[in-house]
Parts: sequence; C-alpha cells; structure tokens
Amino acid sequence: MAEDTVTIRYFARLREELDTDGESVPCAGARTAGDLLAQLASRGGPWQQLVEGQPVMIAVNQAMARPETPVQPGDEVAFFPPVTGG
Amino acid sequence: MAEDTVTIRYFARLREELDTDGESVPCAGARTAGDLLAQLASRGGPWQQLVEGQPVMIAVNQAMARPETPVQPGDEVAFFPPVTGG
Amino acid sequence: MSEVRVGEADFDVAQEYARLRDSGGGTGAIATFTGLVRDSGDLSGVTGLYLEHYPGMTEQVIEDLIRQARERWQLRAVRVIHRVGTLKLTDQIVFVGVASAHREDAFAACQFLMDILKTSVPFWKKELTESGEHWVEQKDTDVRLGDRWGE
Amino acid sequence: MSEVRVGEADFDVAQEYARLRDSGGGTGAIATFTGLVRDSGDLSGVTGLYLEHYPGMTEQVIEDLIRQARERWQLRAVRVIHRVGTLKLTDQIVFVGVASAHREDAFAACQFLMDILKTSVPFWKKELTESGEHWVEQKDTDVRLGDRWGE
Repeated sequence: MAEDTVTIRYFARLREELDTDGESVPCAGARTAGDLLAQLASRGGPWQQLVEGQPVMIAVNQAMARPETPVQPGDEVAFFPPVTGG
Repeated sequence: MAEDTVTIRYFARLREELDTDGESVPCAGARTAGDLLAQLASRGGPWQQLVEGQPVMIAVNQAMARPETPVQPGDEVAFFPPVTGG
Repeated sequence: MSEVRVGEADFDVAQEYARLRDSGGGTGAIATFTGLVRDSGDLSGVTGLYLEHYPGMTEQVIEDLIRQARERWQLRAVRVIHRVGTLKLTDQIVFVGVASAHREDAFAACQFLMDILKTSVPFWKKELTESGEHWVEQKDTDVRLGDRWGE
Repeated sequence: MSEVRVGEADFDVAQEYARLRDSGGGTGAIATFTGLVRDSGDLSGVTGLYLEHYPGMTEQVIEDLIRQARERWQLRAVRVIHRVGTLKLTDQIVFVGVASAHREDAFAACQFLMDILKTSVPFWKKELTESGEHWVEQKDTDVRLGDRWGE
C-alpha cells in the first residue's frame, strides 16, 4: 500500500452492488471519511448510493466512525450497510 | 378431617419456631384468614409472632390469600414467612 | 409446550436446552437462567442450602405464572425446574428456559418468571454454614423486581 | 474470564454453560441467550442464512463491548460466540452467556451484549429462500433496544 493512499473496504449489500470488496484510492493531505464517500459517489451509477438512499455506516481503522472522522494516508476505511448480526 | 374444622399448615421459619407443621382447628361459621391468625396468636409465646413483627403470608386452599380472605370449614389454610425461592 | 418440575433431583441444562431448541422452525431465540448455590448470601461462608416448599401449591402457582407469561408474550416453549431439599455449594437450584420467535419475548418472559418465583411461589431457603444456619430474608430488591411486572 | 469466538464452527451450549458454571463459588446466576435460524424473517419460507462479517474488527468490537459490560455490572465470566458463513434452518447463530453473583447483573449484561451485537458489531445477514435471497434490513426495534443502554 503506497503511503499516499487509503485502503477502502466494502461489505455485504454494498460489496455486491458495487461489485468489489475493496480498493486503494489516493488520499493527499487531510481528508474526512465523508470526503472519501463523496469522491467515490461522484463515479455515478451504483456508486451514488454511497451518499443517497439507504444509510451507509463507516469504520476507520476497524473502529466505528462518522462522516467527519479524519482519514490519513495509510488508513483502512470501510463502508457498509447498517449491521444485522445477533 | 371433621366438617367443622380447617386444616392449618406452617412452613419454614414458622414451622420451626411454632414446633409444628400443622394442626386442625375448629372453625364454626364464617371466618377470615385474619380471624384465624388472631385466634392462634392469642395462645401467647411464640404464637404471638403470627400478628406481630415479621410479616406472615397466607394461602387458602393453596392459592395466595390475604387476611380478609374468607375461610370455610374443610379449607386448607397455610401461614408462612415471605418466600425466598429462585 | 411447557414443563414444570419441582423436586430433589438435579437437572441437566444441556437436556433442557435441547428440548427448548426442539420447538420448531419458528423458534429464533432461547433465553435461559440458572441459579446456583453461592458462597455468600445473608451469611458468608455458605456451605449449602436447605430448600423447603409447599408441595402441591408450588406446582400450581408456577403453572399459573407460565399461563400469565404466555398471555403477555409470544412463547413457543417454557421449562421451569426448581430443586428442594439439601444442596451444597455450586449446586444448581433453579432453571428457567424460554423459547420464542424473538429475543425480546424470550428475555422478558425469562426474567418475569424468575422475578415472580422469588416473590410469589412458596419456596424458602435456609443458608447452611460451618457455624450455623439461617432462614434467608426476603430482599427489598426482589420485591422491587417482582413489582415491576404489575399484577 | 471472558472468551469471544467468531467463525464458521458450530458451538455446544452444554460446554459453554459448563465453563460459565466453572467460575467459582461466588457465582449465583447464569443467564444465556442463543439465537437460531428461524423460518421467517423479512421473508417467509427461509431455508438458511448467509452471514458476513468484518474480520478483525468484529472481534475487537465485541471485546470492547465486554469491557463496557464489566464496567457497568459485576460479572464473573462472559462468553460470546457468533457464527459466520452459510447456516441452515434451526442452526445456531449466536451465543451470549454471562455468570454473575446476582441475577440482575447476569440478565442485564446478557441483554446489553445481544442488543449491541444487533446494532454496532459488523455482521450482516442474508436470508436464503427457495425463490431467492435478501439482505436483512436493520430493524427499528433493534435500534430502539440498542439505544436504551445509552452510550
């Protein structure tokens, strides 16, 4: 993983609908998880659901996070639907 | 059991302190469980605890009851300390 | 489907759980509670308990509690076991197990049955220690927990 | 004493109960919850579930929940197991077991852990039926039950 990227992971319905379980994206300077979501959504098509419709939960470095949570290069950021375990 | 008596049963601490697990007592006409308690307490000594000090629970015919619950000849009346199972 | 047992015999939680689980494809939730003899209660250094009950009445009152629970919650199976006689430290005393479609109903009914067992079913516990024995007093907490279910 | 297991393997409630019981003479109360695959959820005619999770994060979040539970209640042993992968009707999905001196603490911690598992731990369920499959939606009830514990 290059130092100027973040690793993105997708789970469950999002993983299926985006047809990928993850990717590396460039991340220059200070960003938030919400900035990343908006950047990915701008790809259009199924990616728009990241900011529209059903809520998306966020984890940064495997801890629950919010759109305003800062993201640094090297971080692992995950986007997924509301959880339904138990 | 004669038709003009009620069967009394004592449990747990009361059984031990009264030194009996039960007896038959005369019960002419309409009575309440509370009347019976007062009659037994009038024996004095350990029997006074039936109306003084720690509360006494009552069952009539194996259902939880109150001092005002009517008692008929032939009934089974039980007096016991607050329950502590579970 | 429900079963009530009161007696001296010990019980096997694995077997009770297996019967709760065997309550059909609609069962999604099983809540159980087991009470054990512990080393301190009203007294410390408890080595055992003596449990007395009112035979006949006990079973009827528990059956009635299960009827009430079935009116309040959707239950698929209920099992209640309560031991009597002399028990030693770490012995099992009581088991309440409930199977339901949903966890809220299973938890609520299991707690309801335990709470009411403590306040309205004719069982009495005596604590046994090296230095003597003592009839357990009814706890204010237990009365409060019992009262929360209304009547 | 606590243990967390997340994986495909089934679990044996008897063994889990035995370990909870083996938590010393101060244990007076054991509360357990088991979740099973049931025949209807969002869909009817459910024949199985597929369970996905976020490996690594899942275990950490559960360990943290157990720490929170131990701060709120006096607990002597906690065991949490959650299965992933493909499960069939009536299979066991999840087990939460808590041993404590007192039943209030055991029940509360067991419910807390189940409620928060449903709303804050990265597991996702897909229902499988003869005619198709469907990612389960998060329930308002589950959100409400999770929220009651504050944060």
